[in-house]
Formats: sequence, structure tokens, C-alpha cells
Amino acid sequence: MSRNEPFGYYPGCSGQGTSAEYDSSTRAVCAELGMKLQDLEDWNCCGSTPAHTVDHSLSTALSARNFVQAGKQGLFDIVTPCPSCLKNMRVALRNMSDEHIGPQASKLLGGDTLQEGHTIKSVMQVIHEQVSANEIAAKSIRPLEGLKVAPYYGCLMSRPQGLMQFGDPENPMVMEEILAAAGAEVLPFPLKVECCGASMGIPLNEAVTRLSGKIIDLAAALGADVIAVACPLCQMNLDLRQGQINRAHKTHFQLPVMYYTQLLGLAFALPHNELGLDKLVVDPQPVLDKLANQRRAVANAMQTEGAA
Amino acid sequence: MSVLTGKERRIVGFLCNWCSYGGADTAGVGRFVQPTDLRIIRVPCSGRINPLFIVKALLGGADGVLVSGCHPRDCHYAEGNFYARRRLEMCKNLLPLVGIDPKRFEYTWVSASEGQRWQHVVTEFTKQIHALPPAPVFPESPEIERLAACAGE
Amino acid sequence: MPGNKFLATADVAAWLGELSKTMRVFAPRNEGQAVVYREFDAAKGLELRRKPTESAKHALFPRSEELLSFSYLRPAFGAPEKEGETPSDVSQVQVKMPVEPMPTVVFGMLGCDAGSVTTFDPIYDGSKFKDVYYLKKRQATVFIVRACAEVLSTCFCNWVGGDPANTKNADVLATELSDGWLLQPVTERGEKALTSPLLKDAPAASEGQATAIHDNARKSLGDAPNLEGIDAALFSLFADNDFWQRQSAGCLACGTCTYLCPTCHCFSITDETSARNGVRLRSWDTCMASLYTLEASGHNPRSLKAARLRNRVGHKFAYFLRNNDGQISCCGCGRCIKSCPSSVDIRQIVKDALVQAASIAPPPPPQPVAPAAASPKPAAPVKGKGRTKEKANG
Amino acid sequence: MDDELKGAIRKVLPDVDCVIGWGPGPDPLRSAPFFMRKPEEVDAFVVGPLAVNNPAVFLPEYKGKKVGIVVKGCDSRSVVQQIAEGLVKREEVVIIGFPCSGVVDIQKIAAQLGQDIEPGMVTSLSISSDKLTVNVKDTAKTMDMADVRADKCASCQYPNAVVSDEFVGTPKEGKTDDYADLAAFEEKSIDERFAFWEQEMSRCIRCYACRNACPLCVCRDHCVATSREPHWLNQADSTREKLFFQLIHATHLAGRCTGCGECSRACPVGIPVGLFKRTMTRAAARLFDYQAGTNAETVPPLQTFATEEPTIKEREW
Amino acid sequence: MRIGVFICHCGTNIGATVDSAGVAENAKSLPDVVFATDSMYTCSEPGQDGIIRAISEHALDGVVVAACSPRMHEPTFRRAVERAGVNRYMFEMANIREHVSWIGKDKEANSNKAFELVRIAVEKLRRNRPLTPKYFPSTKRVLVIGGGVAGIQAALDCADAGIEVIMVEREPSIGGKMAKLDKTFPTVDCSSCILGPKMVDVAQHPKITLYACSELESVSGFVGNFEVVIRRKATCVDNTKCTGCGLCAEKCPSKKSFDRFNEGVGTTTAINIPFPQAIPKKAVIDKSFCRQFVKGKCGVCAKVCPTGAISYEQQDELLTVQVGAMVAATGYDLVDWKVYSEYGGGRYPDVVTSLQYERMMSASGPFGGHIKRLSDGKEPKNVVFIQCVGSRDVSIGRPYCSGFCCMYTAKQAILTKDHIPDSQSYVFYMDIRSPGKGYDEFTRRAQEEYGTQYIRGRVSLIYPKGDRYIVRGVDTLAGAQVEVEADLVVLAVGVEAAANSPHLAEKLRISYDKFGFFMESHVKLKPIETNTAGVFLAGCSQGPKDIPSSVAMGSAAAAKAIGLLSKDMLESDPQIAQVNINRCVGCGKCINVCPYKAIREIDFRGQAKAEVIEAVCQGCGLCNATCPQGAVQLSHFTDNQILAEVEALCRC
Repeated sequence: MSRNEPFGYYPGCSGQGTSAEYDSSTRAVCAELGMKLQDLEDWNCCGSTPAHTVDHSLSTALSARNFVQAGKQGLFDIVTPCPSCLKNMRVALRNMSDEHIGPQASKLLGGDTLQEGHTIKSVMQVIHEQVSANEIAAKSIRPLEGLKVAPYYGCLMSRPQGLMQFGDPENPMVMEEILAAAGAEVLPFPLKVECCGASMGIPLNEAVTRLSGKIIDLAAALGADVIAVACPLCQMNLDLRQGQINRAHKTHFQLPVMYYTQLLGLAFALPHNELGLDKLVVDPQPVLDKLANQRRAVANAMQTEGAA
Repeated sequence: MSVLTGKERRIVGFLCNWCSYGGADTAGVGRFVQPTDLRIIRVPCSGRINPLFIVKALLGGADGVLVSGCHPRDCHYAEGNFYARRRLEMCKNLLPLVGIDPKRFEYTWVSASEGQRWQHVVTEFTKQIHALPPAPVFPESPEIERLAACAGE
Repeated sequence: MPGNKFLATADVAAWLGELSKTMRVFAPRNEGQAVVYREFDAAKGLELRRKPTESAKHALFPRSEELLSFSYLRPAFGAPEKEGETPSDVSQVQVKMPVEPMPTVVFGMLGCDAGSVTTFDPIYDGSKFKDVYYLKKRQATVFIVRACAEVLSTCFCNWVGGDPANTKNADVLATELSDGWLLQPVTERGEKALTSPLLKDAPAASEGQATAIHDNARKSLGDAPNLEGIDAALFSLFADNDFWQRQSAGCLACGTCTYLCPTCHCFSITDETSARNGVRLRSWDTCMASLYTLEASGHNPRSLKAARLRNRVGHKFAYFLRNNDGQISCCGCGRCIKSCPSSVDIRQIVKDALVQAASIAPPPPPQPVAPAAASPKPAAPVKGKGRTKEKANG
Repeated sequence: MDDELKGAIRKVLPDVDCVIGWGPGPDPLRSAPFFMRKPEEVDAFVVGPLAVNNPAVFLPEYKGKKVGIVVKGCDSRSVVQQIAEGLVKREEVVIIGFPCSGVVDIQKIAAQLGQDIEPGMVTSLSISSDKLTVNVKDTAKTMDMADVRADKCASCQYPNAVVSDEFVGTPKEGKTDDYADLAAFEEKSIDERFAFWEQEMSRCIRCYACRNACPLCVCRDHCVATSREPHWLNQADSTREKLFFQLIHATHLAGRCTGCGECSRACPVGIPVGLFKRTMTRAAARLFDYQAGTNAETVPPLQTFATEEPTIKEREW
Repeated sequence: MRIGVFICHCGTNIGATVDSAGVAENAKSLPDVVFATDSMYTCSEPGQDGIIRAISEHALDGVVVAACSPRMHEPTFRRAVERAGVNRYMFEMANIREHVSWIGKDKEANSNKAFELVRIAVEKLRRNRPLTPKYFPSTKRVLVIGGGVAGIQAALDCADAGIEVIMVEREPSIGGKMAKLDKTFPTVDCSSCILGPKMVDVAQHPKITLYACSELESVSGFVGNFEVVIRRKATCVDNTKCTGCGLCAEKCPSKKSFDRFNEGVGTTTAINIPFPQAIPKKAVIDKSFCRQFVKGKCGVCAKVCPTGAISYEQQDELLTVQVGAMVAATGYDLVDWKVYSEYGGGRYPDVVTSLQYERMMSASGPFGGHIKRLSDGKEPKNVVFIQCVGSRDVSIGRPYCSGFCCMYTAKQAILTKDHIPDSQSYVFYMDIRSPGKGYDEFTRRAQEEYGTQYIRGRVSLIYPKGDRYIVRGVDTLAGAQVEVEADLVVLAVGVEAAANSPHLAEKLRISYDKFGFFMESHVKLKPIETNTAGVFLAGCSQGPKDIPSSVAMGSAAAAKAIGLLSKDMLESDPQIAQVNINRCVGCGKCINVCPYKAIREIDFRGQAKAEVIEAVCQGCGLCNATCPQGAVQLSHFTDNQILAEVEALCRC
């Protein structure tokens, strides 16, 4: 698969709502990198959290249907920005050959049958595989120089190891490499694959404030300007709930939490509306300011150098 | 009667003394219940097994043959099972040509400590043989056949 | 001639079917690319044109036959009454003889095949030894010989006293005419075999037609060389290793020639046992194999194939003659030539032997003294019995 | 080419005990193995589609003497394998090769002749590049060489001698072997195969021509077929024992057979015993990427091993 | 033949699910069987007497016992029949316990199967021939491979028994892992104080020849008569001249060499004597750091050496020795714990291994016995120990317990408190495994007297925060996540087989398990022997064990070697391959495949034939399965015997 051929694009439900900025920035960045994304027609829920906790066959069938839809469009290599969708759709592919779940899920598909040869990857992995660091650097007309980024993957991107195939499950380095190529100073962030509290926000809010709190706390302690994320749920917990966290721990963090695609978009100088920066809760202005200052400083330095 | 008619099939096992025979012992010590069809012939090493023993058994009316040796690299005699693996695999290729279902012959590796694995292997293989019809028998001459009929009386 | 019968082509199978009800009927049929004698089975057809690949000798001399079967009886158990005594539980052996042979008809055998029985009879029905297994089958078997209309390039029955329409040892001579078979009884036994209502009295002209066919075949055989003195020639060449090594250079030392040969009659005996039971088998053996003469000591007087080929040719054209009134024990069917995978030609060897012998010692004395090196002992009447072979287990 | 070959043979003759090739046979359709010792004997040398026999079968008998041998491509593979296994010493054999365009299968000629004419009735024949004409009495019958060529020639990968000291002629292009014969046989169901062999083996006469024609049979006079220690086979006339012998032969040749086809050809009753060895040859090629008789430096696959066998897919329990 | 059959009940072990008496009755129908009976415990004294009596009463010349596995009692019964005057190889066993009564409940099927197994045993026995062992002389010298504590013990015991010993050690000094330890549990006595004298004994014992910096190149021959080639690696120092004065190390300008002895804690010089008590106390040049080799010029050591012992041109030397027995005591290595990225994967300087910690604590170590952090040299206050790092972990292919980590962790916790009285230690553990004399008491002391906090649970993450480390784990007893702030984290890294163990095993022709540990001949009854006669195991090369066990095993291996070599002539197992020279065609296939090179080609009246070297043959039978003519037959597993067994199973 080369990036010249279109990938099937599965935005996932978050991309339509809470992470619309992830969706739009992903599209913008991919377009800039020459990756064609073709939307799946009539896609449905991937069968994540609610479905797979009650019925594996149903959850599998939901994802399988998305592959079937893609197949009808001739799309076999699917990408999605959402790690949760990715995990569930990979599980579905595996389950379809399970001797128990497979037949039941197939029945749920009605008349459709799942063809062979479907794959699904995260947008991040595809960018990493298909676009060289040099290319990213070349596209980065406004490099993220001087920006201290804490890369945060969340728990799902690299786990379970066998299913996700995303390098060292405890210490993935993909986001680091991408952002470093865009000029950022990527901090070694030990909590990069820790749990944010995920969907416990509603039943046990304390879990989120505690777990996400630690992540923000460490990132701040390391001097990060921004936490880069790749998961809608992580982003929501760290960004939307930062106020709750501050209240719970009596802290005053104002640490912007941005999708790595948004950061790439800034580096590529893509329009801010495409990056959906206005959707962020914690104001990313300090990030933009720092970048602008840095640019100015560099320009000044060059000028002085030129003058000299 | 070598097998209980209706209940059992004739299954011959060739086991190396050091690993698999020990594994079968371990299964016994652990009281891991197994089907009763299998009869084990003890040999020093899987490398001792001439594939023709297997062919002989299958032509002679065995419904299945199971060979087990030490895991590759763990051979008591260092290399015997490496040779065995090649020979047994070749043998598996030959059987279907003469009309013997290759499912009637399997080989595997079981160590002396793998009692549970042995139980699993025996159970699965016996199941596999029961799923096949009784083995076809190549005709023997009538004189020899008569020998067999009254043997052991 | 009275007694001549006519069997329409369409009725052949029906007649053989009828015979099968009371007898074992051997007839040639195609199997794969070979023509073999098998118990008649209408469904599997007949082959009465092409010459059979194998000879019909197994009707009298099966490839492997049971001589007897035996069982070791279960001993009485229990300790001896007095201490120090030997236990009395020594096994007893019970021996059983095989069942009597069925009455048999061999239909459609070739003249050369029938002629070969002349070699068998003095061996198995000789003055010294009577082989009951053979005799019973011989007495129970009717030979219906088929006259050859065509001959092959390998045929040479006329060299050795044979004939395409040979009636020696035959009970009935059958000749295929345009629309059926003329069956001419040769013996009383043959006459008795021709009683079916399917057999009509033969028209008068048929005998003449048959004779014409026979003559035609005889003519196409060509002239036979003069083999006089062949035995002496072979004796004189006994120690000519170079001659035999050249002749045998292409020989593979397999048993094809001897097993297809209608006159080869050697066997070996083995006991096959299982637990307490056993059977004694007599099976074909071949002097072309090294094992044939392997002695228990490990010594083998005929370890080289040259010596073995010499034995085969010598036996047929020299040794047998001396014991059997000049009878050549080759019937000229040519199967050994036709089926030899290495194209070894016994005719050429015989011719070469005459030439070679003439070149070294012309003319051969009437009663040649056996070469000093080894006294060529004519084959023992029952070849197999003198052989040493490892005993069966048990 | 005949004359060139004869020239090569004459050139080699002074250095060797004899040169093994082909000479006139007992009938027009057959040649015979031919052992040339003197230059004048070379005149009768024949080559071409009738040079059927594999002369390599005789080589081991001459161990210790130097001999020459004329080989087709397939024959040369036997020689190479004999050298690889130490049955023949390379320095004791002078190999004369030529490009072979295939040999006839007399059984196929028989089939072309029809039911009423036997090969033994043929009085003379003539051969052109793609036709073979036989005369039976007064009539002539012409057949396409393609229809009477031996099966092995259709998939011959090595028409030229793999190794030779003298090579006469322009090398020919080899074909590929896709084991179509086995694929055709494998159309049969397992039960049909069983029935097939039951029928075929029933007419085996245990003459062991298949074995003795095999240039790679090492046991020669010590075959287990007739031994009592070990007692693999009984002497009863049964399909089982006869078939079992074929499986013994195939097992012993596994990974060693070069596919010269002599076993099948030698069989006087036409049993396709070569299929057993072909199966093993295919397996050796697939499992061990080994082709016997192409390289005298290699060890046959069953006499060695690898600690990892990526091509052997073992069953997972 | 006259065969007697004895069917054992083994109390109810067999009797409950097999009709032993019925099987005995049926056995009377088998060929050559003239006596059959059942017996309650055949292996007991009355049981064996019954066999002996029956042999004399019924003039038996062969015996079949159907009982437990032959791997259990075959030797017992062989001795019994021999006492009755029957050749001990005229005996066969049918395994109707492990293979029948214990694995099936159906009495009918079991009894039938038991009878079948008796039938094949009878058929095999009918084809047995009496065998007599052969005798051959042996070399009274032992090779000890590895100079750790197990090897040292084995060497000293052998030498004290008057047997010459050759010791081969890969490292520059003997002493092994124990020499690196500070103190030893459970007595907390100084490791070098107890090991040092033994090392000196090795150096001074007249019967021991020590080759340090040496490895085994190749082994040929067989029990009693091994020929071993030793590679003495070039150290660039002439040992006959070096006095161990240490001047060279003092002057060496390359001071940043990796310190192997100190596990990389600190650095050393390119030419060095690994530690003060090293045996042999000879300097060694590390070529990867020596300027003479790296830069091509220096020569300082050569200049300063008072005896002129430095020789940069020195080459590896190959040495051939004859030995009668060998002891493999190659020890262990630590698991590569860096696979655990949750513990930092080596990124954090203050996460150290237990062995590094030993060097950090050791008075002779780089810090002179003052524990300090590698990152900033500060004395740690909170020390966290994590157990089972690389042990009992299926995910990295190390499912086994390393055995002694629980104990040394307790020791290290105690020593930490001794070194830094105001420190606090925490131990994350899965289970405390302390089955040894005084062991459990010791771990309790660590908790009770030394206040070590034991937390039962795994650690999921270590991450730096400021200049400390957050150790996050679970306390499974409290059912809660815990986080401990640590200054130093010590990983109780598990044990794996020494690097290259499989390679050495292949040279020694012994088996190894899938982890690379050498395989003993029988896990319970022959823990010292290997499958190759004359090769014995000691210490951790066979599997993880602590010092007392290693020393005991060293002595045991010595006892085995001494026992073996105490005989003037050795006995060979007669169940070996034999060539029937009449059938052999000399094709050489058997020679090619023999794993032991136990077959050679001979000239027999001008023909090539195979010949088995009886003392070398191990009886695997590979040659038998290879020989197309069946000219090579493995005694007691001949083709005819196996065929008869197959036939007995198929034909009836």
C-alpha cells in the first residue's frame, strides 16, 4: 500500500462530536502529506465500549459491517485516528475467524459476507510508515522549534501488544519521531502509556481526576508546554476535565492538550480553522505565542547575522 | 483381540524412551485420563524409527500411528530427532499416494515433563482416528491371513 | 477328425463361464500394459491375440504356495512334581497339510508354454522324487493350447523343438479361425473337457484352415540354427570368465527372465510364523539372484552375475540335457528376451557360445571332460531343497 | 551427431577399461546396453530415441577401474548422485555427454500400434526428428514422436549432461517439471488410489527388475526384500508385501532419486512404480529444496538435518 | 525359549483398574510362555523372590514383568533375574501402570490393553539375545569446566581423592558469581572470606591445573577416554612472568575500561587484575580498551612491567588433554532485564541489578562499601527492591523461579539498613520462597528486625520525578495501588543459563532444556549424570540454585567422577549397534549420520565395511534406521523386534 492509493477513512463517532478537531486536523494533515483519505460510506459504530462489554458477536459484527462497507467501495486498507476504534476493529477481524464468534457475527451481517484481505491501522502509524522524517521536516515551514512537548499515547495505542503491533508497548516512540521531525523538543515522558481514567469519568470521576492529574502533574513538572495526544478520550479527560482536576487537587494547571495532528498542522502552517484550535478547552494561545516568539527570535537572529 | 471391537481403534505409538515415554509416564503419574486405544512401543530415540515401521503398521491394519520424540534441540542423543523430523515428514508425504489417509499418521514432540501435553496429544489423535473410517487393509495372501486369525490362541 | 469342436467367437466367454462353475479356469487377459493369466472373469475380459507377458506355469507351480501349516500347542502349566525334575511342559507341534487343488483348466496358453511342462515333469515327477503338490495340480489340470497365428521377433520355439501349434503336453489344441475357434482334442482328458452344448461339431474344412494358419506361422519363424553340440560348447566355456563377463555385462541380475520363463522351476522354502502358528511356503526363486547360492558361511560360489547368467544359459542348454535325454530346458517363447529390461538375448549367447567354443577347441569331444576348475554338477532334481537359507524365526 | 559421439568414444577408449553406451538390441525397437572395448566395436554404437537404458546402473560394478560412459542428461544425474554418495569415484569415470531430445517409451509405441499388432512384430523402423515410422510386414505406420516419447522427457530439466568430460553437440534448453503426472494421479480420491495399487500390485511377480534397474540402489545383493534378518517381508504372494517393497524402495530413494524412470520402464508387467519415487522427489524439492543428481557436493537431505526447518509445518497440538 | 510372565497388582495401583490375574491367565496363551502369574508387589522382596523361584522351578530363560514404567524399575528386575542366573538382558517390562491403570477407568479396556502390552513384551523378549558388557580402560583425570563455587568444590574434592583435575575458566579469575557477592545469606558472612581460601586451595593444589581465560574448543572420545581441546585466549600477559604486582594497572592510561567484575559499576583500566583476591592473580589486557590495540600505540604497561611479562603479540593457544570424566559447572547469567521498558529499560541510572548492588555494597567494590547512587553519588534513603524481574514471567519466556532471589533480596535489605541506618527498604514480591535451613527465619528478620516493608504485588511502572523515582505497583493484600518514592531501585534479576550453554552442550553431546540449562539424566534419580556417560553437572548450569546447593552438587559431581574413575576398567552398555558384516555394503550412510562418530569404515578383505566402536556407541539406533540393508542392528531394538511388536499389535 502506498500513500498514492486512497485509504479508507473511518472517523469514528468521536470524530463527529467531541473530537471534531482531531478529525478535521487529521484530514488537513493527511491532505498536506499527500495521503488520500476516502470516507467509508454509511459507516456505523465500531462496537467499542458499550457493545463489546455485553456481546462479542454483536461488537464484532458492527466492526465487520464497516469492513464490508469498505469492501463494497473497493477499500481494503482502512485508517482511523481513534485508537479505540482501531482496537475494536482489529479484534473484529480476529474474531471473524474464531470458531464460535465468527459464525454468529456472520449471521448478524445479514446477507453480507466479509472478504479476505482487510487491514486497519492508525493514522499515526501510517504517517510514520509512509512519510519520512525528512519529508515532515521539509513540510514544516513553521517548525515547532523550542516547543516542549510531552507525548501521551494513552493506554490503547500500543496495547495489547500482539494485536496493535505498535512497537514496544511500554515505550512507543512513533509520536516522538513524528513531532521531533516537525521540530519539537519532545520530552521523555514516562507516563506516556498510562491510563487517563478513560471512560470512568461518569461512574467514578475521582479515578479520572487522580489518573489524569498525575499525567498533567508530571508533564508540568517536566516543563512541558503542551501535551500531545492521539486519542479522543484522553484528550477529553486531560483537556475538558483539567478544571475538575485542578479543583480536586487544588492545583492551577493551564496546560494545553493538543492532538499531535494539530501540532503537525501548526508546523505545516495549515489554517487554524482546519485544525479546530477553537475547540480546545485549555487555551492553546501560550503554545502559539511561544512558537511565534521563537520564530521572531530566530528571524531576529538571522537578521543580525545577515546585518553582521 | 488387540482392540475392543466397537470401542477402540488400533493405534500404534512409537515413543522415544527419554522424552515422550517419560512424558507418557508423567501423564500416568498425574492420573491424566486418556483414551485406551493407544499401544506404545518404546524405542530409544525417534531417530531409531524407520518410517517403514509406520508404513508397515498402516498397511498391516493399524488405524493410526503416533510418533513422539524429544523436542528439537532436546534430543537425548543430540541429533536423532532432527533426522527423524525429516524422515517422518517425508513419510507423511508418501502415505496419501498409496491411499492411506495422511491423518492416520502424526508425529509430535513431548518432553518428559509434559504429562498434560501428552494427554492432550493422545486424546486429540484418538479423536482424529475415530473420526475416520476403519483403515482399509491391503490384502494378504490367504495362508498368511489364516496365521493371523488364530494367532495367540 | 472326429471330436473336433467349433466354438463361435461370441460363445467363448459363455463357455469359459460354464467351465468356471466346476473348475478353476485360467485364461489370459489384459491388466495394465501386461497380458496375464488370471482366473476367468467375464467382466475383466480376455486377451487371445497378444502374447501373454507371463507364462502359465503358476497354474502348476504358484509363485508362492503353502506346503504345510503348523501350530505349537499350548503347554500344560504347572511346576514339576519333584524338585530338580525338568518341567514336562514341552510344546507339541501340530502339522496340517494344505487343501487339495481344484480341478483346473488353462485356456489359451501358448504352445511354448505347454511345451515347457516337459521340463517340469522330470523334476517334480522324476524317478527319485515325486512332488505331491505339483503332481496333484498336474493331474487336475487340462491344458487348452492356442496355436500361434503370428510370431514375434523374439519367438524361437523352432530352435528348441517347439512349434507354433505345439500339441506336446496339450489336451486340446485351439486355433482361431475367422469366426470362431477350432478345438482339436489331443488327449482323452481333452476330449472330455469338450462336452458343452455351446461346442458344435467342427465343419470339415476347418481343420484345413487351421493347418494353413499353423504352416504360415511356422514359415514366419524362419530357419532354426543347428544347435547340435551346444551342451558340449557350454561345458567347454564353463571357465571362460571373459566370455561370460562380456555376455553378462548388460545384465541387471534381476529375476524377470526366470520368473517369466515357462521352464524355470526353482524355488526356496521359508517358514512364516506368527505367535504360535506358522506356515511353510514354497516360493519362486531365481538363479539370477546372488542370494540363490549364498551359503550359510557367507561364501557365495556365484557372487558374480556372470556366473549366474552362465548358470541360466548352461542349465537350459547343457546341464539339463545331460540328465534328461538331450532335452533342452528352454521352450523358445522368447519372454526372457522380450521383457528383459536390458535386452539380454539368450539366442545370441547360445550362438556366440557355439562360435567361441569352436574357436578354442575344434571339434568338441563327444563326451567332454569337465573342466578341471569346477566340476559342473548338473542341477539337482529339486533345486530348492539343496539350498541353504536362514531359517525363519521361531 | 552419431559420428561425433563415436569420435569422442574412440578418443576416450585408450584410457579406459571400456565405454558404456548403447548398441543394437534384439529387435528393431530396442537398443541394448553396449560395452565398447575396441575401436572397431564403436561402429555399432547407437544413439537417439532408442538409447533408452540408463547406463549409469552399471557404473558401481566398475569401481576401482576407469570406465567411460555416454550419458543422456537424465543418466548424467544418476552418475552425479553416484559420485555424491561415493558409489562411483569421479576420477574413475570419463563422462561423454550430448544434448538429448528424448527417448521412446516402447509401451506407448505398443499403444499406438493398436490391439492387434505387438511391438515384437515390427520388422524395421525409421526415425526422423519428429516422426517414427515402423514397418509391420508390408504395412507402415507413422507416429508422432511426441506421442511415443517417455513421460520423463516431457518434463526433462536437464537434457544435457549435468557434468561431462566430453560434450558433443549444442546444448538444448531444459523444460520445467511441474509434477503434472503426480497431480493427475492425485485427482483420484484416497480410496481410489488404494484400489488402484491393489489392482496394479497384484500382478507384480517380485522379479525386482525395478530395483536392479535403479542406478542408486546401494544394497544390490543385500536387499531387505529377501532377508530374514531383518525380516521386513514375507515370501507369500500378496499385494501387501509387494506394495510394501515399493514403499521400501521409495523410502530408501527418498531425496536420492534422480528420476531416470528406469524402475517403471524395467517392470515387465508395466506397473507405474516410478510414481512412488516421484512423490518423494517432489517432497524433497518442496521441503528441502533438493534436487538429486545436480550437484555432487551436496549431502542427500535425509542424511543430514537443519536445526530449524522453516518448510516443515509441524502440527500444532 | 521358556518365558515367565509376572503381572503386578502394585497394590491397588494396577489392581483396581486392571484384572491382573486375568491378564496372567491370558498370557499363558502367548508363544514360549511356560509360566504366568500375578503378584501383589512384584518389586518387593517377596515379589522378586517369586521371580527367582519361578526361574529355577520352570527353567525360565526369559522374564516379562508387567508393572510400572521400565524407567522406574527395569534396573531392579534386571538385577533380580541376574541373581537367578538369567542374563539381565533377557528381561522385558510392560508398563501397565503409568500407561494403563492410571490413565483409564474402563477395566475391560484396561485389562485388554495390559494384555496387549504383555504380548508385545513377549514378542520382543523372544528376539532378545543375552548381552554382556565390554570393558575398557580409562584416563584418571577430570576436566572441570567453570571455576565458580560449584566447579571449585568439584575440583577440590576430586583432587583430594587423588585424581588429577584440569579446570577451565572463561574469565580471568575463578570465583564465579560468588566472588562478586558482598555477604551471603542466611548467615550474612563475608563471601570472599569463605570463598577466598577455597580459591587459593585450587591455585595451590598439586593435582589441579588451572587454565583461566580459556574455553573448551572441542571434545571427542567417550567416557573414560575423552580428548579435549582447550583454547587459551591471548591475554597479552605472559603468566609465567607476571607476578601480579599491579604496577601495570596503576600506570595504564586507559582508565575508562568497562569493569566486568564490578558489573559496570565504575570503570577499570585496560590492563587489570580483576579484583585483589583473583586467582590466578595475573594481569589481563582488555583489547577493546587498550590503547596499544585501539590506537596502535601506547606500550606503557610493557615499559613499566618489572618482569617483562607483557606481550602484545600473544596468540590464542590450543591445548589437547586426555580426561576420563568431565564436570560441567558453567554457572548462570542474569536475564537481560532491559526488556522491561516499564522499569525504564536501562534508561534510569538508579535502577540497578541485584548483582550491581552487591558490588555497590562490597567493601572491595568500587565505592569501598559506601552505598551511593550512580546518578549523583548521594546516599539513598528509600530503597525499593523488586523481586521476580525476569523470573516466573511467561511473557519473556522465563516461566521458572530463579530460586534464590527472595533470599538475597532479604539479605540486601538487611545490609542496606546496616550500611545506612536511617534508610527504609521496600520489597515488592510475588511470593516469598524461603525453603531452606534458617531461610524463612532470615526473611522474617528482614521484616521484623530491620523494618523492611514487604509489599505483595508487582510493580507496573518506575518513572523519574525530580531526582527521585516513583515506583508504582499494586499491593494485592490491601487491594490498592501503591506508589513509593525511591532513591534507588534494585531489581532482583532472574537467572538464565550461561551464554553459549547450548553451544557447549553440543560440544559435550549433552542435552539442554529450552532455556539452555543442561539436562540431567533423570530429574530425580540421576540429577548429576547427563545422557553422555562420563559428563556430570554441578551448580547453576543445570538450573538455578543457591550456594549451599551448588557446593553440594559440586561435591556430588566429584563423587560421581571419582566413583567412575575408581574402577580400572569401565563397563559399556551392551545395548548398542552391531554390524552384520555379511550384509554391510560399505555405503557409509551410517557413518554420516552417527551423532557420536561411533562408526568407522574398515577394510574387510578388500571391501569397505562399517564397524561400531563399542565404547563410543550410545545406542540411539539412528544408524539402524538409516541402513537400507538393515546391516546395522541396535541390540534389543532390532528391526525384527520392532516389526514383531508392530505385527503383534496389528495382526491380532
